[in-house]
Amino acid sequence: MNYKQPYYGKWGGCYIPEILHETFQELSQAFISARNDPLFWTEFQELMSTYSCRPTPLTYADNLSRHFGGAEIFIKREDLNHTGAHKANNVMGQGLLVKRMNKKRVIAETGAGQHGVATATMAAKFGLECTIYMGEEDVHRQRPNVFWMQKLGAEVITVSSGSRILKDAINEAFRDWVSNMADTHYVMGTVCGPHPFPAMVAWFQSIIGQETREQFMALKNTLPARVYACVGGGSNATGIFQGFLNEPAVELVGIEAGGRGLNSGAHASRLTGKDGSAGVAQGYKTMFLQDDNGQMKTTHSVAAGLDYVGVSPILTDLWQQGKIRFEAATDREVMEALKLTMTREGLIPALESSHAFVQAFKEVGSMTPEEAVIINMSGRGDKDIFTIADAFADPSWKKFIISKGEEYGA
Amino acid sequence: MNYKQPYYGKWGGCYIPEILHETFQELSQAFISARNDPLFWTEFQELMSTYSCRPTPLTYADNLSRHFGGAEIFIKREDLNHTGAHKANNVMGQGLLVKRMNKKRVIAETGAGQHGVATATMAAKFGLECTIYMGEEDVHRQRPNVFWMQKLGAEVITVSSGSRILKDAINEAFRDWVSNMADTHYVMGTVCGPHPFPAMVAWFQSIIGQETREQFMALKNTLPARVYACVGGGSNATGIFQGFLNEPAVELVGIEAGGRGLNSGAHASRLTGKDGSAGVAQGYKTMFLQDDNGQMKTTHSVAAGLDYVGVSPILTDLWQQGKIRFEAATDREVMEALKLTMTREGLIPALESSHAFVQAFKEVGSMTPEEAVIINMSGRGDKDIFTIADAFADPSWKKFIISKGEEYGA
Amino acid sequence: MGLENYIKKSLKNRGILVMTHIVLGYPSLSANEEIIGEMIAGGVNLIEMQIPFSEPVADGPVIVKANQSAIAKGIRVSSCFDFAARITRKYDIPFLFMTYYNIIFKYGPENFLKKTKGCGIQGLIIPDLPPEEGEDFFAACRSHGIDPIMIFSPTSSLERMKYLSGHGQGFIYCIARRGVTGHQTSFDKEFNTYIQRCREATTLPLAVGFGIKSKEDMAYLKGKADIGVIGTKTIKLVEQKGVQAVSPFMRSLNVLVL
Amino acid sequence: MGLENYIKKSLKNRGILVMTHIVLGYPSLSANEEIIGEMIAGGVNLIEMQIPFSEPVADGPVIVKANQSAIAKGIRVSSCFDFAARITRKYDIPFLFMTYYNIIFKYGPENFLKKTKGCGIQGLIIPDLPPEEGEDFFAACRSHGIDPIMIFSPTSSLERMKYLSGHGQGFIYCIARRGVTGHQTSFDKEFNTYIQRCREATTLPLAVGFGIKSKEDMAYLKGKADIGVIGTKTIKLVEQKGVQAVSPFMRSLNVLVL
Ligand SMILES: Cc1ncc(COP(=O)(O)O)c(C=O)c1O
Ligand SMILES: Cc1ncc(COP(=O)(O)O)c(C=O)c1O
Repeated sequence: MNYKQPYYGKWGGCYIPEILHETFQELSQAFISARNDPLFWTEFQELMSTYSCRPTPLTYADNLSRHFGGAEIFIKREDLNHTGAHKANNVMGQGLLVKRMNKKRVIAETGAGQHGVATATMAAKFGLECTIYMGEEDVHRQRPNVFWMQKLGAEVITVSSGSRILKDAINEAFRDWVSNMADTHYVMGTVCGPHPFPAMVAWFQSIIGQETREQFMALKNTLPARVYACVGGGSNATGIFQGFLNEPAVELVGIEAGGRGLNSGAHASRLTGKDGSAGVAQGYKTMFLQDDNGQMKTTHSVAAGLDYVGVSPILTDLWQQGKIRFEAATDREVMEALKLTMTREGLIPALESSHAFVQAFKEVGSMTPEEAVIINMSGRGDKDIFTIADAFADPSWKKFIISKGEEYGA
Repeated sequence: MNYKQPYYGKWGGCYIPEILHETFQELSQAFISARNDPLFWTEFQELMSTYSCRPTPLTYADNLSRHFGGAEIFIKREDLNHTGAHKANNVMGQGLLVKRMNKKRVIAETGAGQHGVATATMAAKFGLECTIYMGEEDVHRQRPNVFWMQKLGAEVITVSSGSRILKDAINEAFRDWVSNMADTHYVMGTVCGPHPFPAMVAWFQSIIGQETREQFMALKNTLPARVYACVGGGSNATGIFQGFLNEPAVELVGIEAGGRGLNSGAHASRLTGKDGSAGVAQGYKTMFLQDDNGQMKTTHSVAAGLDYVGVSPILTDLWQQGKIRFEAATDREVMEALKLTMTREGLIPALESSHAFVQAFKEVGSMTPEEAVIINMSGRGDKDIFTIADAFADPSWKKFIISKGEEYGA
Repeated sequence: MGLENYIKKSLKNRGILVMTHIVLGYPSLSANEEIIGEMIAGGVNLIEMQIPFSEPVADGPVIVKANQSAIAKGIRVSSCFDFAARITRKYDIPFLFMTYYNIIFKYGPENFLKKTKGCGIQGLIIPDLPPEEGEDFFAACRSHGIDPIMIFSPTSSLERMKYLSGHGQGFIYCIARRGVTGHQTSFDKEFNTYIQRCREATTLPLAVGFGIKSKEDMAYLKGKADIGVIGTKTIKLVEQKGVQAVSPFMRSLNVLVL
Repeated sequence: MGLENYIKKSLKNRGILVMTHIVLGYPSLSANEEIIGEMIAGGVNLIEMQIPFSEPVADGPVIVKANQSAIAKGIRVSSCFDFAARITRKYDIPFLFMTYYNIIFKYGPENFLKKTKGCGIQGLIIPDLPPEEGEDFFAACRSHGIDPIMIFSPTSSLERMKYLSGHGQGFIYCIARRGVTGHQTSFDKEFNTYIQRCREATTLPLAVGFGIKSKEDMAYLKGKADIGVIGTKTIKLVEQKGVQAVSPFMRSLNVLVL
C-alpha cells in the first residue's frame, strides 16, 4: 500500500471542506515523517509493550478445535490490550503523532465505546483535553464505556442527529474539528475517513498482522489456511490481514454485521449481499448503504462497533480485487457463537469480534486437522454486559438492575 | 520458604476436619510432585503466556511521578491478565494440578468476583464443572462479575450466612468440599487456608515477583526502593514480594483496607493497627479480627476483595519478622487515588489495587528522583463500576440504571 | 449572462448584494416556494437552494435538522429538479444548488449537470468537493455552462486561494470563520486581512457566508465583499415569526451604494 | 469413671446409647435447659453442648443458623461454662463440649481445660483439630481428666484410624458420611465396611453421627455402633413441635438389648 496517495483502486480520496485543507496537509506531513522515521515505530512498539500488553498472545483454542473436529483454531488476543480492544493500537499511535504536532486537545467518535475509552485513556496519559462524540443509541447500549470515558476525564457528547449511531458521531466530530482544528486533532477510530486516515490507521493496526504472522510461523512453520476478522470500519481486519496479504495460500475472510439478515434491510453489510453501492460520504469514497438518492440508510447490528454505513476503502479495493472474501453474521448467530466461546474456552469476545467467530465456526468443520485458521478477537465483551444480558434475557441481572434503579430512584 | 511444611514461624498449619485428611494428603502430594517437576513450571509459564498475557508489563507512570515530584513510580500491570487480575495466575496453576489429580469439578469462594471469574474461566477452558460461592453483599456490589461467571457456565451460589462476605463464602466452599472431595477440587483464591494452600498459591503468584524483578533490573540495573501491594488474603502481595524478599535495599509495604478508619471498627486491617489478634479459623492460624471470645468480627472495606477477616500466615510471619511494613488506606483515600490514577495515567485500578496506590502516593513525594517504587496493580476496575458510580454519586449513570430498571420492570 | 456579470451589474444599484439560502423540502416545497416569493419581494439578489443530504457535515444544528426533516418527509432529488425548474421560470434572479457531493455522485455527475442546466440553475456549491477531487467535475460544470463556486476559508493561504480560484467561476464563497453554519461570526482585524487576501487571490466577486444575520453585518461587509449570504437566519426567522416576516427582513438588509 | 466405662456399663441396659446435641444459647440458655430436661426425661445417655463459633465450617445450615443466632444474642464462652456447671450438677449423665478450636485457642488452652474440668464436663469434640495440630492439646486434655474425642470419617484408612485412636479417649465419633451435619445418611454396604474398619482400628466405643434421626436408624446401628448421635433432628423438632416434643421422641429411640 502506498501510504502517500489517497486512493486504493478507485476507493478512498479526501473529500473535505476547504476549512480543513491546511489541517490535512499538516497531518499528512506528520504522518509521512513518522513513517519515514524508523525511531517512530520503535517508540510505538515500546509504548505498546510497556503501557499495553503487546505482543498480545495467539491462543490455541483446544476445545473449540475438538468441538468442530476440523481445522485447528487459533485466536489472536487483541482483547488483552489495555482498554480491552485493538482500538488502543491506533489510538496510541495517533497519540504519538499528536505529541509531534504539538496539539493540546483530541476529539473522537465512538460506536462501541472502545475507541472512545482508548482515546480518553490516551488523552489522560498524554495530558490532552478530550471530547468524545457518541450516538445516542450507542450511549444507551454501551453505557459502561460512557462511564469510564467520563471518569478518565473526557467529555462525552451524546449525538442525537441522524440515526444516532456511529456515522452521526463522525459527523459531529468533524463539525467540532472544523471549529477547533488549530489546537485539536481528530483521532479517527477506524480505517475510514479522508486520506491520510485510512493509511495511518492501517499502519498502526498492522502491528496485529506482523505479530500474528510471526507467532504462527514460530508455532507451525507454515501459514494459516484462513484468517477471520470482523469488519466495522475495518481497522482490526486491515490490521491482521496485512500480515498475510498477497499470500495465495491464505484466505482472508472479513465478516460484516448481518443484523436481522441480509434480506431484512436491518443490517450493516456493505460488501456482502446486494445492498451496498458506491458513494462519497464522511470524506471518502467507498461502498455505502444508501438509497437511490444517495441518502445514507439506517443500519442495524447488535454490535455497536459494526453498525456503520461505510467501510474502509482499503478493504473495498481488496474485495474488488478478490483478495478478501466477505461474509455476514446475524445477531442471532453472534449470540450462539459467543455462548459457545465463553463456555468452551473461557473467552468473552466483544459482540463485534463474535462475528468473526461465527464464520470460522461455520467453516472449520469441513476443513482438515492439518489446516489451521486464525480468528482475530478484536476486543473483550465486558462492555456488552447490558446487551448480552438483554439477549439472554437474564432474569437475575434484570432483578439486580431493577432493585438498583429503585435504590437510585429513592 | 519451605513449601513442604505447614508453618511459617508460628503461623499457618492445617486445621481441617478429619473427612478432608485424605484429600489434603493427595493435594500435598500433587503439589510436591508439581514443584519437583521442572516441566510443570514451564507448562504453567507457557499457559500464562499464550492464554493470558504474561509477562505483564511494568509501566512507567510518567505523569504521576512528575505530579508528586519524588521517586519514580512503576506499575506492575496484573490488570492486563486474562480476566483482569492476578487471580488468573493462581487459578490456572491450580487448574493444571486439577488435571494431574484427574478431578472433574472445581469449587471456589470469591469476594471481588475476580477469583470467581478466573475459576469459571479456567473451568471452561479445562472442561470442568464449576460452582462459585459468593457472599450476598459481594454479589450485590460486584454484580458484573456474577453475570460473567454464570455466562462462563459456572453455578454461582449466594451465601447469606455470617457476615455474607468473603469469609462466609470460604466456609460454604469447605462445606461443599467435605461432601464432594472425591471428584472436586477446592480452588482457594488466596494465600490462606490450610496447608498446602498458602505454599501453593504463593508459588503460582511468585511469577509476578520474578517478572517484576527481571523487568526492573533490565530497565534500571538496580533494585527499587519500595514495593507496594494491597493485602486482602495476601496473594498479590506475596506474589510480588517474593521477587524482593531478603533484599535489605528493598522495603516491602503491604496495604490493608482501612475502611472508615482504623479507629472506626469498620475496616479489615488485621496487622496494621491494634484490632487483630492471633486465632485459628478457616483452617489456619494467623492474625484475625475477632472479639475476646474468638468470634470473628464483621469487617468492612469498599473493596470486596480486601474485606476479609484473616490474612496470609506467610505475610503474618514476615510482618512479625519486620520484613514487611503494613499500612492501611481508607475507603475515601482509595477513591481519591483512583481518580488521580485514572485521569493522570489512563489506568483504572481495581478498588483493591487502589489501596496500594494510596500508600505509594503518600510516600513518593518525600523520596528522591533517584529512587523508584513499584506498585502492584493487581487488577482492573471494570468490575467496580457500580461501587465507583455510587462513590462518585454519578448522576448520569444513576439515570441510566433507573431507566433500564423501568424497562426491565415493565 | 453568467453569475459574475450579473453580480457586477447588480452592484451598481446596491452597496452589497444578498444571497439567501433555503433547504429544499423544509418545512415543505410549498413553504419553500412561499419563502422564495418573500425573498424576491424583499429584494434578494441570489438564492442558493440546498438539496438535502443525510450527512451534512459542514452544517450546524439548524440546517442539519432541516436536512433531516426534509429527508424524513420524503424529499427526492428529482422533486428538487422539478421545483427548481418551476421557480427559475417564475423569477428572474439567479438560483444555485448547494449540496454534498454524494447526491451528485449517486445521480451520476453527467446526468446531474444536464438536469441542473435544464432546470435553469446557474451555479453549484459543494462544500465537500475540493478541486483535488473535483477537477474533472468542475470542468464539466463549466462546459455545461454552470458556474462551479469555489470556497475560500480563513485557513486558506494566498497560494491556495489562487489555486482554488482557477477552478471556479461566477463568484467565490468565502467562509467567514471556522466552524459550521449557524453560529455567531465576529468581524475583527483577522477577518479583514482574510478578505484582503481573498481579493488579492481572485478577480471573481466575493460572497461572505456563515453567521451573517443583520443590516449591521451587511454594512460592515460593504466594500469588502460583494455578496452577504443569509443562511440559518432565514430558517430561524420563519420558525419564530412565520413566512411573512421574510420580505421585511430582507428589505431591511439593503445597503445603499453610497 | 470416664466415658468409656460409662458407655460400656450403660450398654448392658440398652441396645444402643443415644447422645444428643444442643447449641448453647440457641434459642436461649433457658430453652437449652428445658430441652436438656426433656432429653434426660427421654432417657438420653450423653449430651454434647456446642459452644457457638462464628465459623462453624463442619456444620450444615440448621446448626450454622443456630450458632449465628446464639452469637447475635450475645452468648459468651463464660456463660457456657456457667451453664455447664449448673447442668452437670443437676443431671448425672455425662456432658461434653463440642466447639471449634479457635474458641479454645482464644480462651487459652490451659485455662479452657481447667474451666472445662471445673464445670464437670467429661469430654471435648473439636471438629477442626486433627492430632497433627492438636497433639499437645489432646495430651493436656487427658492429663486434666477430660476425654478428647477423636473423629473417624469414611475417608479415614485403617492406619489413619489407628493413629487417631492413639490420641483419643472416651469414645470415637464416627462421621457416618461425607458432608456436613443435617443431611440424610444412607446406610449401605459401604457404611458397613466402614464401621467394620472402625471397630478393627480401636477398642474405644463407637458413636455414629451425622443424619441419625429415627428409631429405624438406631435399630440399624445397634450391634454395629455403641452410640447413635441425634444432632440437627432435635433443633428441627423443637422448631416444629416445641420443647415438649423432645422427651417422647427420645423415648421412641430406645432399642432394647435383645
Ligand atoms: C472490539 C471491536 N471490534 C471491532 C470493532 C469494529 O471496528 P473495526 O472494523 O475498525 O475494527 C470495534 C469498534 O468499535 C470494536 O470495539
Ligand atoms: C484485583 C484484586 N486485588 C487484590 C485482591 C485481594 O486478594 P489478595 O490479597 O489475595 O491479592 C483481590 C481479591 O479479590 C482482587 O480481586
